[in-house]
Amino acid sequence: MVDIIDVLLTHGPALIIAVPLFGAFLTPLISRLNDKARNIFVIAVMGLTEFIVLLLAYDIFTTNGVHTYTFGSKQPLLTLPSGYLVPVRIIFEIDGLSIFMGIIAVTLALVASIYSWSFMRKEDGLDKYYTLLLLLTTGMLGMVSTGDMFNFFVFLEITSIASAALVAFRVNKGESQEAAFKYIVLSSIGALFVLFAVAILYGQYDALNIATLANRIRYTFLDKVALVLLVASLGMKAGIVPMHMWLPDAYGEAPASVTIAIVAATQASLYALIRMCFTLYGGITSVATIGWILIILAMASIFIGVTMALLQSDFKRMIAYAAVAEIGYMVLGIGVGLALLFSRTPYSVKAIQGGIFHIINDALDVGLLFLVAGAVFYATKERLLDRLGGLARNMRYSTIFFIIGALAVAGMPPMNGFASKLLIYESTYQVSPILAVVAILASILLLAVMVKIFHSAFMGPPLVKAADVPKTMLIAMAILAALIIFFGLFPNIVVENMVKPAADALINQATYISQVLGGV
Amino acid sequence: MIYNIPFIAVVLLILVGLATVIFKKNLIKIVIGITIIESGVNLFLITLGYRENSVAPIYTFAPSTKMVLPVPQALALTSIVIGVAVMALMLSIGVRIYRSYKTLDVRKMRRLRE
Amino acid sequence: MFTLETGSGFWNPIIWIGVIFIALLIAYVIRGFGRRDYKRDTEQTKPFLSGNVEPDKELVHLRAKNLYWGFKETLKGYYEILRKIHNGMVSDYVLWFVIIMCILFIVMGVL
Amino acid sequence: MSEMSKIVRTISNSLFPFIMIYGLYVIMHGHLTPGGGFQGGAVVASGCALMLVAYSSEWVFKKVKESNLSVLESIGAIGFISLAFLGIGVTFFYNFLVGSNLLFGEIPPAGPNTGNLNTAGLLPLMNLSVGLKVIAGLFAIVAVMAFVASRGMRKK
Repeated sequence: MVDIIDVLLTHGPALIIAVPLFGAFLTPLISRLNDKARNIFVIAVMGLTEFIVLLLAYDIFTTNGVHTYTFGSKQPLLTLPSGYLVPVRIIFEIDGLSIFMGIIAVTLALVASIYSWSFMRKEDGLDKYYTLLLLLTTGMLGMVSTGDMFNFFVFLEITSIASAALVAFRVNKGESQEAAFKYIVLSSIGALFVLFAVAILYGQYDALNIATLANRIRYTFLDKVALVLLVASLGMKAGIVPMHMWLPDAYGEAPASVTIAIVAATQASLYALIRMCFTLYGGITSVATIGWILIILAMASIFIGVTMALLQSDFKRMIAYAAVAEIGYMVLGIGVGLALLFSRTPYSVKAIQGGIFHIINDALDVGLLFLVAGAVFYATKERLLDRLGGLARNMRYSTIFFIIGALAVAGMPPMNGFASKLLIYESTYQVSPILAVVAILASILLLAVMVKIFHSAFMGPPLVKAADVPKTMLIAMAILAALIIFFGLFPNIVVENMVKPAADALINQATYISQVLGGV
Repeated sequence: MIYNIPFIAVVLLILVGLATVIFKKNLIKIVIGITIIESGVNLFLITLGYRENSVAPIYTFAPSTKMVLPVPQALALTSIVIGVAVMALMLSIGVRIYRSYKTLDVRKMRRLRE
Repeated sequence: MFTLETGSGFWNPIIWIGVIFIALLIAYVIRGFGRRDYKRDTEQTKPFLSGNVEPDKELVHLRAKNLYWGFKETLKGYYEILRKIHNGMVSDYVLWFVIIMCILFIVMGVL
Repeated sequence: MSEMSKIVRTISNSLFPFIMIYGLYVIMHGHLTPGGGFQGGAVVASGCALMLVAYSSEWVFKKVKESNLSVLESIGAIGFISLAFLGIGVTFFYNFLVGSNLLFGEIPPAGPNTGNLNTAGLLPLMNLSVGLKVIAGLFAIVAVMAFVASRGMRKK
């Protein structure tokens, strides 16, 4: 038993992408046998991946270590064979932040696969759907765990192709095709600029490994160009205003189970942005300028996201704009941390912790709201809020889940959204009180958005016939709701055991580098 | 100067591609614009590995031992493969859009806004 | 153990729930001081609408598009700008990306 | 899309085997000369696309079913990942065949050489499986697009 755990831990970084990838291509074969077998198989693969990720997370969070894995070498840990100046093989490097994002990605993917059991039952071409969902999981896990720039680009493209294809899954609806087209155009342009930046860095330093590049980077003119290209394109993929326009389209038109997977994909892009700023360019003081730009863009995201959300009349689109505002909060925390990275003030660390904590909170809250939106659509075949009403009478459980999610998104105590937003407010207040005031006001407007949905969809006279949704959908929502309540009631346990190691791993650039280059 | 021409071509290709995506209103032309950007980036990768008077990095019957750098070529190849997948996906979505909108004009492809 | 240090303060949901519970208790006690001589479902508890009959609550339910009308009306100019920005054209979305990239180039001192 | 003229069909018929052979050669020689799974697969798929143009998408779909192509594609991908998994005793993607005197197990001399097909370990096998996947995938894309387009034309 101990041996198996040891093997899983040693080969864990490879297995977390190998298992879902293997499952993805086995799915079409299994679905020729039986639909039910395929669903069970997909959930089992997701569960196995989740298990390995959690095992790795336990090891990394308790020992505060970094797991590296060298593909195809004689030993997994042999990153730099003797006689080599740079690592030549593809290296996966998983530190606290990587595994933190990995947990988010695989948890949302697992919930999505459970939710799809009933939600997607009546659709055609489900073998392709599940294959793409597993590929999307592979892409996200690869993005967060890779330590190689070109490999990162490949996983970025896998993620965008899989998620665009999933957005376009309902092929007969024109709107979903339109959303998918916008998404794939923007993400492929973004990815090409990422590749351009990778090529610039490769041309200067002859290396693709992030740790090696971070060690050698000198901040020449071309490095500035690469930094701008990386920040702009990854910021677009993360949905920062004013490059967020694809996000409400894609979130709103995709099936709900796909939407929560894309939420995780967006956050994986945000992770990449953070990783590039803090680790790749972490030794250069000018990167603080990027922090100030991120603060400005974050304020724009929060304000424009929440005011646009008030205007919407479509259930999912409204939550999508609220998600834009939530992205603003994360970027605000990260931006404050980056702007003050070199002053090493205690509240800059708190800001980074708040931003990272808000990433997982946003994934759970917005994910739960999208699942409820999907449940309402499943029960009523209706998405416009004007035509909904009185759902609380017949969809009791979904209503409770909606209240939990809405309070959490709006940052009401004692939900988890409040704890992370409090961390962000207090640290931004130290930078400028105006920022904190605007952020708090926007949070109140978010509550107004949620009240609008609750008032028009769940209260009032019943305008549509509805019955509560099947059990598997309720289970999927219940998992997220339980996690929200747990994170809300015990924020300290989460912050101490997960968020703090992740933030420390982000700030300590030297550890990341020495893990590959061996104490250079 | 002569060695900088490929880099100038790279920048021009990327700018032409971006201009195509921004100013052309036909869906197919937007896809073409993206492939132009992609070829610019690929050209950049290939140019990085170039050495004067050297041969392709193939050891089978190699005439001399001076070779160009193979890694950027591998990268460009991977990027081409990904580009094929992206283009196939974009064109398939384009077919479906034409089915439901009866047009390829992005100015009329605006059911989702605000 | 349950207290989250937030830099200049702290946050403890357990204490918060306790405080809310005590506040509710106090509110209940204050409610106990109220008058007990009113009668339910008589004229005493109904709202006075200039002598008109109160319409059924389900008939006066506000729809989603009418909610926050005043807010939207006040910020009309702002929303007009936002409408123009979110025009649904994929080329303009790419243009925004290029604009942000140019701003970043200028700020970082490349151009 | 209807069938093209007899001349076109006859010439495509006679060209088809050569394109196939060339594509398979590019796949099989991937570890020695330029080429490999994707390139060779693209050549083979373009040969299939030639038949698609010369005959019609209906004719092609009578010969091969789309679902079979997707199974073939999955088998290619699974083969690739399984080969990577086989090395998990050491590391994922570990090339255990090199120097083992088994299939493709010889070690070539350093520097320019005459090219020995029996080298490179897992790489030729991986090239084969990638080639299988690319043939099936690209051909399915082209064929389905042609089928959809021809159906759209007939409606008008």
